[in-house]
Amino acid sequence: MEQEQLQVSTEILPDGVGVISASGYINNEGGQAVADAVERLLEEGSTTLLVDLSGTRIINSIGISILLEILEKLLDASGRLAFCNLTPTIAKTFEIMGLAQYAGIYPDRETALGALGSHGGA
Amino acid sequence: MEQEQLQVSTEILPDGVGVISASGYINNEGGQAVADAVERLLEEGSTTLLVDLSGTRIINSIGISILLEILEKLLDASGRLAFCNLTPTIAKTFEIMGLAQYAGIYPDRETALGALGSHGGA
Amino acid sequence: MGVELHLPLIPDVELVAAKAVEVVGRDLGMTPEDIESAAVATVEACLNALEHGGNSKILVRVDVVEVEGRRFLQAEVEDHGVGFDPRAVPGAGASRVHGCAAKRGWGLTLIRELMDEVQVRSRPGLTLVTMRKGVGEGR
Amino acid sequence: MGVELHLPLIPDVELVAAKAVEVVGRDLGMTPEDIESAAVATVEACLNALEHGGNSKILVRVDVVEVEGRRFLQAEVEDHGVGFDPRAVPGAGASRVHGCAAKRGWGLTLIRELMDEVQVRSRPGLTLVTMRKGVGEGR
Ligand SMILES: Nc1ncnc2c1ncn2[C@@H]1O[C@H](COP(=O)(O)OP(=O)(O)O)[C@@H](O)[C@H]1O
Ligand SMILES: Nc1ncnc2c1ncn2[C@@H]1O[C@H](COP(=O)(O)OP(=O)(O)O)[C@@H](O)[C@H]1O
Repeated sequence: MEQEQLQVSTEILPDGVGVISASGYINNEGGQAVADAVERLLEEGSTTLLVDLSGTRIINSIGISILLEILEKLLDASGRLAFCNLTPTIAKTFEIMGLAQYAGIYPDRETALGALGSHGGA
Repeated sequence: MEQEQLQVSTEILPDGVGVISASGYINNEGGQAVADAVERLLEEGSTTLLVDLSGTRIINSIGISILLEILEKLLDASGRLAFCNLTPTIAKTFEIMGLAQYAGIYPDRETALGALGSHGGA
Repeated sequence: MGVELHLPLIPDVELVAAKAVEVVGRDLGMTPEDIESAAVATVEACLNALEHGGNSKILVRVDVVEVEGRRFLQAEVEDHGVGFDPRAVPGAGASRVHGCAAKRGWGLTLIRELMDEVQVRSRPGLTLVTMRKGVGEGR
Repeated sequence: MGVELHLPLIPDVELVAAKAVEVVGRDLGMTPEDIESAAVATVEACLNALEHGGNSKILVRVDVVEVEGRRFLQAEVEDHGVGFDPRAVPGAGASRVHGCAAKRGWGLTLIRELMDEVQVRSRPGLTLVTMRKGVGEGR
């Protein structure tokens, strides 16, 4: 049932990395909700961000386009964006749409945080 | 997407209460999967059981009938069964079908375990 | 401008109808609880139609209707099976776990309890269950 | 004996089609990954049809077909809008985030990448996108 309604939560880890957990349908509203969370974390000074998509099974190209836009904005602010817990289909979509070129894609949160940390966190 | 495929996991708490977490569609297969988990815990000696339905949003009367059967079996073995984290609609269905007469219904896991413990655990 | 579904007898196909109820209900701004009630009732009606509908597909329509100034989500489930006499179906009574427990026969009872208005019309070859849930009202 | 859906333009109605693909794919024993790919492709086709289909409902059919001894899940999405010339649509190229990034125009590209066989037929008043995903084969 309501499981496809997007739920977004954010936290800033002790090392300054901002983590956004999003589950549900990433359509235009869903993509916008993630983008809003990115903006909020940016305003709070977090420029290294991880989006955890466990719980997201279905997406559309409009939602992913919005993620591309926010990625562009983050890169302009010299920030970094990574994703983790993508289903194979979502990972493939990120590849096709070029998101994977500019954002790290990691299997899980630990791997992602390790990689983000080792290359210099916030 | 696949979120409606039933997932069942079980654990036996230190005080002997068996906890079954089930999420997904409780249809005949889903109800049977819960019933099988109850049987397994019974065999392992756990007669006080809690079924946590967080993650379950949709059910049908066949699935609930199977829960009624397993409840009967558990009562015959002098066991006890409780449920927690039901949506209002599922709680209502349990009322209508009479499951709520023989099994405790609790808002969350803590409340349920408190109630089960205070009336004598395993 | 509602949703119309033609569903064959395959496992879990009733979830397609549940999803249609969810999407329409959300568009109407119904509460999650009311949407879930309407979805579960629709699932039950689909299961009956699939079980008794013979080999032909069942038809599900999910619409918004206005009756006497009040708006409802309306789900209709139609099958083309042998039909039955709705008045002859005993309401599943208070369940008794021990003894002659009513383990089946809950579908129509649940539908009536979960929806605000229910109408069952049936004759050989055409059974139509019409269910309505009010928009913007709790129960 | 496939699923047939008539969907009006309401938010998220494409999820009803995704659910139909999921139910049929599970019945065929497809892998979760293949089911998801087919569902996302179907969602994209529905979004195009809903966007360009004018005011009439779109039609979605999800079936099993056998072509040269191989079984496929087939999703067809039909709309009755102005139509377009599929050959005139430039494939969305390698995305460039900076500069003239292709932020839209990914629908047909995704459909082609996620499915095994895709056919787009369109004339004013009838656009039909036919997509197939092989059963029992990874990609
Ligand atoms: N669509 C239908 N076509 C024919 N008979 C039906 C239909 N729906 C219900 N019935 C009859 O009414 C009885 C009660 O239905 P219901 O309350 O849904 O319980 P259940 O289906 O669990 O037995 C069924 O056993 C069946 O005989
Ligand atoms: N069903 C359709 N009816 C009419 N035109 C369509 C249809 N599907 C696609 N098109 C045309 O093809 C273009 C590219 O479609 P697509 O690759 O899905 O990208 P997007 O829809 O994101 O622009 C659309 O902008 C539209 O002009």
